[in-house]
Amino acid sequence: MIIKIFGQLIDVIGKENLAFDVVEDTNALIKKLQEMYPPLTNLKYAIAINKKIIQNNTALKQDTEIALLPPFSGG
Amino acid sequence: MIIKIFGQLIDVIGKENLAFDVVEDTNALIKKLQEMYPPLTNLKYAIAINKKIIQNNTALKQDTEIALLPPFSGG
Amino acid sequence: MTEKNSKNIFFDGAIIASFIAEQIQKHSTKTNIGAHSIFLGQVRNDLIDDKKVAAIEYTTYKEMALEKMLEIREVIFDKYALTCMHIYHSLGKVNAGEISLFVFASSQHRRAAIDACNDVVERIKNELPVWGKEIFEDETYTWKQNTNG
Amino acid sequence: MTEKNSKNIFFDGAIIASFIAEQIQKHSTKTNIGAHSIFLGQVRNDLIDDKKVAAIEYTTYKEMALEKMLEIREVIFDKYALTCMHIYHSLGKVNAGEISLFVFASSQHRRAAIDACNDVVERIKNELPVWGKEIFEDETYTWKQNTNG
Repeated sequence: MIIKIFGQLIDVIGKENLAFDVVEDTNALIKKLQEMYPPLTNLKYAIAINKKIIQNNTALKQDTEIALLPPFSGG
Repeated sequence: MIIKIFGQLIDVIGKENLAFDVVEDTNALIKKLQEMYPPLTNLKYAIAINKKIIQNNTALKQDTEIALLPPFSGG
Repeated sequence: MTEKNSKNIFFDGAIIASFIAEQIQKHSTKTNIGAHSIFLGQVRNDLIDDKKVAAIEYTTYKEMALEKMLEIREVIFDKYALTCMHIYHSLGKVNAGEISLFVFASSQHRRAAIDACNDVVERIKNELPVWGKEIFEDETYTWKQNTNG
Repeated sequence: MTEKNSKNIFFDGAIIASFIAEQIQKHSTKTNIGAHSIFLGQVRNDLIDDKKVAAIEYTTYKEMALEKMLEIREVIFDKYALTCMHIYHSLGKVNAGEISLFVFASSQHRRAAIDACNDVVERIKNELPVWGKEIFEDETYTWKQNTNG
Protein backbone atom coordinates (compact mmCIF):
# COMPACT_ATOMS: atom_id res chain seq x y z
CA MET A 1 0.00 0.00 0.00
CA ILE A 2 0.98 3.62 -0.52
CA ILE A 3 0.76 6.19 2.23
CA LYS A 4 0.42 9.83 1.21
CA ILE A 5 2.54 12.16 3.33
CA PHE A 6 1.87 15.88 3.74
CA GLY A 7 3.29 19.08 5.22
CA GLN A 8 6.08 18.85 7.78
CA LEU A 9 5.78 15.05 7.84
CA ILE A 10 7.46 15.04 4.43
CA ASP A 11 10.53 16.47 6.17
CA VAL A 12 10.47 13.59 8.67
CA ILE A 13 9.73 10.74 6.28
CA GLY A 14 11.64 12.13 3.33
CA LYS A 15 9.04 11.40 0.66
CA GLU A 16 5.48 12.27 -0.37
CA ASN A 17 4.41 8.73 -1.17
CA LEU A 18 5.59 5.97 1.14
CA ALA A 19 5.32 2.38 -0.13
CA PHE A 20 4.46 0.11 2.77
CA ASP A 21 3.79 -3.60 3.30
CA VAL A 22 0.12 -4.15 4.06
CA VAL A 23 -0.65 -4.06 7.78
CA GLU A 24 -3.91 -5.11 9.41
CA ASP A 25 -5.17 -1.86 10.83
CA THR A 26 -4.24 1.72 11.66
CA ASN A 27 -2.93 0.82 15.13
CA ALA A 28 -0.43 -1.55 13.52
CA LEU A 29 0.41 1.12 10.97
CA ILE A 30 1.15 3.75 13.62
CA LYS A 31 3.33 1.32 15.58
CA LYS A 32 5.35 0.38 12.52
CA LEU A 33 5.70 3.98 11.33
CA GLN A 34 7.00 5.06 14.73
CA GLU A 35 9.58 2.29 14.67
CA MET A 36 10.75 3.37 11.23
CA TYR A 37 10.58 7.12 11.94
CA PRO A 38 11.05 7.72 15.68
CA PRO A 39 10.47 11.54 15.44
CA LEU A 40 6.82 10.75 14.56
CA THR A 41 6.26 9.79 18.20
CA ASN A 42 6.47 13.44 19.19
CA LEU A 43 4.52 14.89 16.28
CA LYS A 44 0.82 15.59 16.08
CA TYR A 45 -0.89 14.15 13.04
CA ALA A 46 -4.19 12.65 11.94
CA ILE A 47 -4.73 9.63 9.69
CA ALA A 48 -7.18 9.90 6.80
CA ILE A 49 -8.63 6.68 5.40
CA ASN A 50 -10.32 7.12 2.05
CA LYS A 51 -10.22 10.91 2.54
CA LYS A 52 -11.87 10.88 5.98
CA ILE A 53 -10.05 11.46 9.23
CA ILE A 54 -10.46 8.46 11.53
CA GLN A 55 -10.82 8.63 15.30
CA ASN A 56 -10.62 4.89 16.03
CA ASN A 57 -8.58 1.91 14.94
CA THR A 58 -9.58 1.07 11.36
CA ALA A 59 -8.96 -2.00 9.22
CA LEU A 60 -6.73 -1.55 6.15
CA LYS A 61 -6.60 -3.26 2.77
CA GLN A 62 -4.11 -3.14 -0.11
CA ASP A 63 -6.16 -0.48 -1.94
CA THR A 64 -7.17 1.67 1.04
CA GLU A 65 -6.27 5.33 0.49
CA ILE A 66 -4.15 6.27 3.49
CA ALA A 67 -2.76 9.70 4.32
CA LEU A 68 -0.85 11.22 7.23
CA LEU A 69 -2.00 14.76 7.94
CA PRO A 70 -0.12 17.14 10.21
CA PRO A 71 -2.17 20.03 11.71
CA PHE A 72 -3.75 22.13 8.96
CA SER A 73 -2.48 25.63 8.35
CA GLY A 74 -4.37 26.92 5.33
CA GLY A 75 -6.01 30.30 4.91
CA MET B 1 -34.04 79.99 13.28
CA ILE B 2 -33.74 77.46 10.48
CA ILE B 3 -34.75 73.84 10.89
CA LYS B 4 -33.12 71.29 8.58
CA ILE B 5 -35.56 68.70 7.31
CA PHE B 6 -34.56 65.25 6.02
CA GLY B 7 -35.91 62.12 4.34
CA GLN B 8 -39.66 61.54 4.26
CA LEU B 9 -40.23 64.58 6.47
CA ILE B 10 -39.43 66.72 3.42
CA ASP B 11 -42.56 65.24 1.82
CA VAL B 12 -44.61 66.28 4.86
CA ILE B 13 -43.16 69.74 5.40
CA GLY B 14 -42.53 70.55 1.75
CA LYS B 15 -39.05 72.02 2.16
CA GLU B 16 -35.53 71.14 3.26
CA ASN B 17 -34.94 74.29 5.31
CA LEU B 18 -37.80 75.58 7.39
CA ALA B 19 -37.55 79.15 8.71
CA PHE B 20 -39.13 79.33 12.13
CA ASP B 21 -39.69 81.98 14.80
CA VAL B 22 -37.46 81.27 17.79
CA VAL B 23 -39.12 79.10 20.41
CA GLU B 24 -37.84 78.46 23.91
CA ASP B 25 -37.10 74.78 23.82
CA THR B 26 -37.61 71.56 21.88
CA ASN B 27 -40.89 70.76 23.60
CA ALA B 28 -42.32 74.08 22.36
CA LEU B 29 -40.85 73.37 18.93
CA ILE B 30 -42.49 69.95 18.66
CA LYS B 31 -45.84 71.37 19.75
CA LYS B 32 -45.71 74.17 17.19
CA LEU B 33 -44.52 71.88 14.39
CA GLN B 34 -47.37 69.47 15.05
CA GLU B 35 -49.89 72.32 14.88
CA MET B 36 -48.46 73.46 11.55
CA TYR B 37 -48.00 69.95 10.12
CA PRO B 38 -50.52 67.59 11.72
CA PRO B 39 -49.17 64.45 9.94
CA LEU B 40 -46.02 64.82 12.06
CA THR B 41 -47.99 63.59 15.06
CA ASN B 42 -48.03 60.09 13.61
CA LEU B 43 -44.48 60.03 12.33
CA LYS B 44 -41.40 58.81 14.11
CA TYR B 45 -38.50 61.23 14.12
CA ALA B 46 -35.61 62.39 16.27
CA ILE B 47 -34.42 65.94 16.86
CA ALA B 48 -30.73 66.76 16.51
CA ILE B 49 -29.39 69.85 18.25
CA ASN B 50 -25.96 70.93 17.06
CA LYS B 51 -25.60 67.53 15.31
CA LYS B 52 -26.43 65.43 18.39
CA ILE B 53 -29.70 63.60 18.88
CA ILE B 54 -31.40 64.79 22.04
CA GLN B 55 -33.42 62.62 24.41
CA ASN B 56 -34.77 65.36 26.69
CA ASN B 57 -36.25 68.82 26.36
CA THR B 58 -33.47 71.19 25.31
CA ALA B 59 -33.23 74.98 25.27
CA LEU B 60 -32.97 76.66 21.86
CA LYS B 61 -31.36 79.88 20.68
CA GLN B 62 -31.47 81.77 17.40
CA ASP B 63 -28.26 80.13 16.16
CA THR B 64 -28.88 76.60 17.41
CA GLU B 65 -28.49 74.05 14.61
CA ILE B 66 -31.74 72.11 14.60
CA ALA B 67 -32.63 69.12 12.44
CA LEU B 68 -35.57 66.73 12.19
CA LEU B 69 -34.42 63.19 11.46
CA PRO B 70 -36.77 60.40 10.40
CA PRO B 71 -35.53 56.81 11.03
CA PHE B 72 -32.22 56.20 9.26
CA SER B 73 -32.09 53.90 6.28
CA GLY B 74 -28.56 54.04 4.97
CA GLY B 75 -26.34 51.14 3.97
CA MET C 1 -9.02 65.22 14.55
CA THR C 2 -6.40 63.91 12.14
CA GLU C 3 -6.56 64.35 8.40
CA LYS C 4 -6.94 60.59 8.07
CA ASN C 5 -9.94 60.55 10.38
CA SER C 6 -11.77 63.56 9.04
CA LYS C 7 -11.99 62.26 5.50
CA ASN C 8 -15.25 62.21 3.66
CA ILE C 9 -16.90 58.78 3.52
CA PHE C 10 -19.46 59.82 0.91
CA PHE C 11 -19.25 58.74 -2.66
CA ASP C 12 -21.22 60.24 -5.53
CA GLY C 13 -23.30 57.43 -7.03
CA ALA C 14 -22.56 53.70 -7.00
CA ILE C 15 -19.31 52.25 -5.66
CA ILE C 16 -17.69 50.39 -8.54
CA ALA C 17 -15.81 47.09 -8.39
CA SER C 18 -12.59 48.56 -9.76
CA PHE C 19 -12.51 51.09 -6.91
CA ILE C 20 -12.83 48.22 -4.42
CA ALA C 21 -9.99 46.40 -6.19
CA GLU C 22 -7.78 49.49 -5.95
CA GLN C 23 -8.44 49.76 -2.23
CA ILE C 24 -7.55 46.08 -1.75
CA GLN C 25 -4.43 46.43 -3.89
CA LYS C 26 -3.20 49.41 -1.85
CA HIS C 27 -2.99 47.20 1.23
CA SER C 28 -0.42 44.86 -0.28
CA THR C 29 2.33 47.15 1.03
CA LYS C 30 1.03 46.74 4.59
CA THR C 31 2.64 43.37 5.18
CA ASN C 32 1.67 43.27 8.86
CA ILE C 33 -1.95 42.71 7.78
CA GLY C 34 -3.15 39.10 7.81
CA ALA C 35 -6.90 39.55 7.35
CA HIS C 36 -9.31 41.83 5.55
CA SER C 37 -13.04 41.75 6.21
CA ILE C 38 -15.20 43.51 3.65
CA PHE C 39 -18.91 44.24 3.66
CA LEU C 40 -20.70 45.42 0.54
CA GLY C 41 -24.29 46.60 0.54
CA GLN C 42 -25.96 46.09 -2.84
CA VAL C 43 -29.27 47.64 -3.90
CA ARG C 44 -31.97 44.96 -4.22
CA ASN C 45 -34.83 45.14 -6.67
CA ASP C 46 -37.36 44.36 -3.95
CA LEU C 47 -41.02 44.02 -4.81
CA ILE C 48 -43.08 46.41 -2.69
CA ASP C 49 -46.84 46.31 -3.28
CA ASP C 50 -46.18 44.70 -6.68
CA LYS C 51 -43.79 47.40 -7.79
CA LYS C 52 -40.12 46.70 -8.38
CA VAL C 53 -37.40 48.90 -6.89
CA ALA C 54 -35.22 50.20 -9.74
CA ALA C 55 -32.84 52.33 -7.66
CA ILE C 56 -32.27 53.90 -4.27
CA GLU C 57 -31.51 57.58 -3.95
CA TYR C 58 -29.48 58.34 -0.84
CA THR C 59 -29.35 61.64 1.02
CA THR C 60 -27.59 62.56 4.26
CA TYR C 61 -27.19 65.21 6.91
CA LYS C 62 -23.56 65.37 5.96
CA GLU C 63 -22.06 67.45 8.80
CA MET C 64 -23.72 65.26 11.42
CA ALA C 65 -22.92 62.02 9.57
CA LEU C 66 -19.20 62.82 9.31
CA GLU C 67 -19.08 63.77 12.98
CA LYS C 68 -20.90 60.54 13.89
CA MET C 69 -18.56 58.53 11.69
CA LEU C 70 -15.55 59.92 13.60
CA GLU C 71 -17.17 58.85 16.86
CA ILE C 72 -17.81 55.38 15.46
CA ARG C 73 -14.21 55.11 14.22
CA GLU C 74 -12.90 55.99 17.67
CA VAL C 75 -15.10 53.43 19.40
CA ILE C 76 -14.10 50.74 16.91
CA PHE C 77 -10.36 51.44 17.05
CA ASP C 78 -10.53 51.36 20.87
CA LYS C 79 -12.44 48.09 20.82
CA TYR C 80 -10.58 46.06 18.18
CA ALA C 81 -6.91 45.64 17.27
CA LEU C 82 -7.30 47.00 13.75
CA THR C 83 -4.57 48.01 11.36
CA CYS C 84 -6.92 50.20 9.35
CA MET C 85 -10.54 50.71 8.36
CA HIS C 86 -12.10 52.41 5.35
CA ILE C 87 -15.76 53.22 4.82
CA TYR C 88 -17.57 54.50 1.74
CA HIS C 89 -21.28 55.21 1.42
CA SER C 90 -23.02 56.31 -1.76
CA LEU C 91 -25.09 59.46 -2.07
CA GLY C 92 -27.49 60.07 -4.94
CA LYS C 93 -28.91 57.41 -7.19
CA VAL C 94 -27.67 53.81 -7.05
CA ASN C 95 -29.36 51.31 -9.35
CA ALA C 96 -30.45 47.80 -8.34
CA GLY C 97 -27.42 45.50 -8.53
CA GLU C 98 -25.00 48.33 -7.76
CA ILE C 99 -23.08 48.79 -4.52
CA SER C 100 -23.94 51.58 -2.06
CA LEU C 101 -21.88 50.67 1.01
CA PHE C 102 -18.29 49.45 1.27
CA VAL C 103 -16.78 48.71 4.67
CA PHE C 104 -13.19 47.47 4.72
CA ALA C 105 -11.49 46.48 8.00
CA SER C 106 -7.97 45.03 8.21
CA SER C 107 -5.99 43.53 11.06
CA GLN C 108 -3.12 41.26 11.89
CA HIS C 109 -5.33 38.37 13.02
CA ARG C 110 -8.76 37.67 11.55
CA ARG C 111 -11.01 38.05 14.61
CA ALA C 112 -10.44 41.82 14.92
CA ALA C 113 -11.16 42.57 11.26
CA ILE C 114 -14.26 40.37 11.12
CA ASP C 115 -15.77 41.62 14.38
CA ALA C 116 -14.99 45.27 13.65
CA CYS C 117 -16.49 45.09 10.16
CA ASN C 118 -19.68 43.54 11.50
CA ASP C 119 -19.91 46.07 14.34
CA VAL C 120 -19.37 49.03 11.99
CA VAL C 121 -22.03 47.86 9.55
CA GLU C 122 -24.59 47.69 12.38
CA ARG C 123 -23.61 51.15 13.59
CA ILE C 124 -23.79 52.63 10.10
CA LYS C 125 -27.29 51.23 9.62
CA ASN C 126 -28.47 52.40 13.05
CA GLU C 127 -26.55 55.58 13.79
CA LEU C 128 -25.65 57.31 10.55
CA PRO C 129 -28.12 59.99 9.38
CA VAL C 130 -28.63 58.67 5.87
CA TRP C 131 -31.94 58.09 4.11
CA GLY C 132 -32.75 55.91 1.15
CA LYS C 133 -35.61 56.68 -1.20
CA GLU C 134 -36.63 53.55 -3.08
CA ILE C 135 -37.50 54.54 -6.62
CA PHE C 136 -39.75 52.16 -8.53
CA GLU C 137 -39.60 51.38 -12.21
CA ASP C 138 -42.61 53.68 -12.76
CA GLU C 139 -40.70 56.54 -11.03
CA THR C 140 -42.95 56.63 -7.98
CA TYR C 141 -41.10 56.07 -4.70
CA THR C 142 -41.25 54.99 -1.09
CA TRP C 143 -38.88 55.63 1.81
CA LYS C 144 -36.64 52.72 2.67
CA GLN C 145 -36.92 51.11 6.10
CA ASN C 146 -33.92 49.31 7.52
CA THR C 147 -34.41 45.86 8.99
CA ASN C 148 -32.20 44.13 11.51
CA GLY C 149 -30.77 41.56 9.14
CA MET D 1 -22.96 16.60 -6.69
CA THR D 2 -23.73 19.43 -9.08
CA GLU D 3 -21.22 20.94 -11.47
CA LYS D 4 -21.48 24.19 -9.54
CA ASN D 5 -20.59 22.50 -6.28
CA SER D 6 -17.77 20.30 -7.52
CA LYS D 7 -15.68 23.16 -8.81
CA ASN D 8 -12.08 23.54 -7.88
CA ILE D 9 -11.42 26.10 -5.16
CA PHE D 10 -7.66 26.11 -5.69
CA PHE D 11 -5.85 28.91 -7.37
CA ASP D 12 -2.29 28.79 -8.62
CA GLY D 13 -0.34 31.48 -6.77
CA ALA D 14 -1.67 34.70 -5.24
CA ILE D 15 -5.27 35.86 -5.67
CA ILE D 16 -5.12 39.23 -7.38
CA ALA D 17 -7.33 42.26 -6.71
CA SER D 18 -8.64 42.42 -10.27
CA PHE D 19 -9.94 38.85 -9.97
CA ILE D 20 -11.79 39.84 -6.79
CA ALA D 21 -13.25 42.86 -8.62
CA GLU D 22 -14.46 40.61 -11.46
CA GLN D 23 -16.18 38.32 -8.99
CA ILE D 24 -17.91 41.28 -7.32
CA GLN D 25 -18.91 42.75 -10.68
CA LYS D 26 -20.49 39.46 -11.81
CA HIS D 27 -22.99 39.71 -8.96
CA SER D 28 -24.50 42.97 -10.19
CA THR D 29 -26.93 40.93 -12.30
CA LYS D 30 -28.19 39.14 -9.18
CA THR D 31 -30.48 41.93 -8.05
CA ASN D 32 -32.02 39.87 -5.23
CA ILE D 33 -28.70 40.18 -3.35
CA GLY D 34 -28.54 42.90 -0.71
CA ALA D 35 -25.30 42.02 1.08
CA HIS D 36 -21.89 40.59 0.29
CA SER D 37 -19.46 39.55 3.00
CA ILE D 38 -15.88 39.00 1.90
CA PHE D 39 -12.92 37.64 3.79
CA LEU D 40 -9.39 37.95 2.43
CA GLY D 41 -6.40 36.24 4.00
CA GLN D 42 -3.17 38.10 3.31
CA VAL D 43 0.34 36.73 3.89
CA ARG D 44 2.05 38.55 6.74
CA ASN D 45 5.79 39.10 6.97
CA ASP D 46 5.89 37.82 10.55
CA LEU D 47 9.15 37.81 12.47
CA ILE D 48 9.89 34.29 13.72
CA ASP D 49 13.10 33.92 15.74
CA ASP D 50 14.37 37.16 14.16
CA LYS D 51 13.76 36.01 10.60
CA LYS D 52 11.19 37.65 8.38
CA VAL D 53 8.62 35.60 6.44
CA ALA D 54 8.97 36.46 2.74
CA ALA D 55 6.32 34.09 1.39
CA ILE D 56 4.11 31.12 2.22
CA GLU D 57 4.09 28.07 -0.01
CA TYR D 58 0.79 26.22 0.19
CA THR D 59 0.21 22.53 -0.51
CA THR D 60 -2.93 20.44 -0.16
CA TYR D 61 -4.34 16.93 -0.23
CA LYS D 62 -6.50 18.03 -3.11
CA GLU D 63 -8.95 15.12 -3.43
CA MET D 64 -9.74 15.24 0.28
CA ALA D 65 -9.86 19.04 0.39
CA LEU D 66 -12.39 19.27 -2.45
CA GLU D 67 -14.54 16.58 -0.85
CA LYS D 68 -14.35 18.41 2.48
CA MET D 69 -15.20 21.70 0.80
CA LEU D 70 -18.39 20.15 -0.62
CA GLU D 71 -19.38 18.99 2.85
CA ILE D 72 -18.72 22.48 4.24
CA ARG D 73 -20.76 24.07 1.44
CA GLU D 74 -23.70 21.79 2.21
CA VAL D 75 -23.60 22.57 5.92
CA ILE D 76 -23.37 26.30 5.25
CA PHE D 77 -26.18 26.39 2.68
CA ASP D 78 -28.39 24.43 5.08
CA LYS D 79 -27.58 26.76 7.94
CA TYR D 80 -27.78 30.21 6.29
CA ALA D 81 -30.13 31.78 3.73
CA LEU D 82 -27.39 32.41 1.18
CA THR D 83 -27.81 33.39 -2.44
CA CYS D 84 -24.34 32.17 -3.34
CA MET D 85 -20.88 31.53 -1.96
CA HIS D 86 -17.49 31.40 -3.68
CA ILE D 87 -14.22 30.26 -2.17
CA TYR D 88 -10.69 30.46 -3.56
CA HIS D 89 -7.50 29.27 -1.86
CA SER D 90 -4.00 29.70 -3.24
CA LEU D 91 -1.60 26.84 -3.80
CA GLY D 92 2.13 27.32 -4.36
CA LYS D 93 4.03 30.44 -3.42
CA VAL D 94 2.28 33.60 -2.19
CA ASN D 95 4.48 36.53 -1.20
CA ALA D 96 3.99 38.67 1.92
CA GLY D 97 1.32 41.29 1.15
CA GLU D 98 -0.43 39.04 -1.36
CA ILE D 99 -3.78 37.34 -0.87
CA SER D 100 -4.07 33.57 -0.36
CA LEU D 101 -7.71 33.13 0.67
CA PHE D 102 -10.86 34.72 -0.75
CA VAL D 103 -14.26 33.86 0.73
CA PHE D 104 -17.28 35.58 -0.79
CA ALA D 105 -20.79 35.02 0.62
CA SER D 106 -23.90 36.81 -0.64
CA SER D 107 -27.45 36.98 0.64
CA GLN D 108 -30.63 39.00 0.55
CA HIS D 109 -30.19 40.35 4.09
CA ARG D 110 -26.83 40.98 5.69
CA ARG D 111 -26.92 38.59 8.67
CA ALA D 112 -26.77 35.44 6.53
CA ALA D 113 -23.82 36.60 4.40
CA ILE D 114 -21.80 37.87 7.39
CA ASP D 115 -22.40 34.82 9.58
CA ALA D 116 -21.82 32.34 6.75
CA CYS D 117 -18.57 34.02 5.70
CA ASN D 118 -17.27 33.96 9.26
CA ASP D 119 -18.31 30.33 9.74
CA VAL D 120 -16.69 29.21 6.48
CA VAL D 121 -13.40 30.94 7.28
CA GLU D 122 -13.21 29.07 10.60
CA ARG D 123 -14.01 25.77 8.90
CA ILE D 124 -11.43 26.35 6.18
CA LYS D 125 -8.73 27.05 8.77
CA ASN D 126 -9.70 24.05 10.90
CA GLU D 127 -10.98 21.41 8.50
CA LEU D 128 -9.33 21.87 5.12
CA PRO D 129 -6.20 19.77 4.55
CA VAL D 130 -3.92 22.60 3.46
CA TRP D 131 -0.44 23.32 4.76
CA GLY D 132 1.57 26.52 4.65
CA LYS D 133 5.34 26.53 4.63
CA GLU D 134 6.65 29.92 5.76
CA ILE D 135 9.68 30.78 3.70
CA PHE D 136 12.09 33.29 5.21
CA GLU D 137 14.08 35.89 3.36
CA ASP D 138 17.19 33.68 3.65
CA GLU D 139 15.24 30.80 2.01
CA THR D 140 15.10 28.65 5.14
CA TYR D 141 11.57 27.77 6.23
CA THR D 142 9.26 26.73 9.03
CA TRP D 143 5.79 25.16 8.95
CA LYS D 144 2.96 27.58 9.60
CA GLN D 145 0.77 27.05 12.65
CA ASN D 146 -2.77 28.39 12.59
CA THR D 147 -3.99 30.36 15.56
CA ASN D 148 -7.57 30.93 16.64
CA GLY D 149 -7.71 34.58 15.70
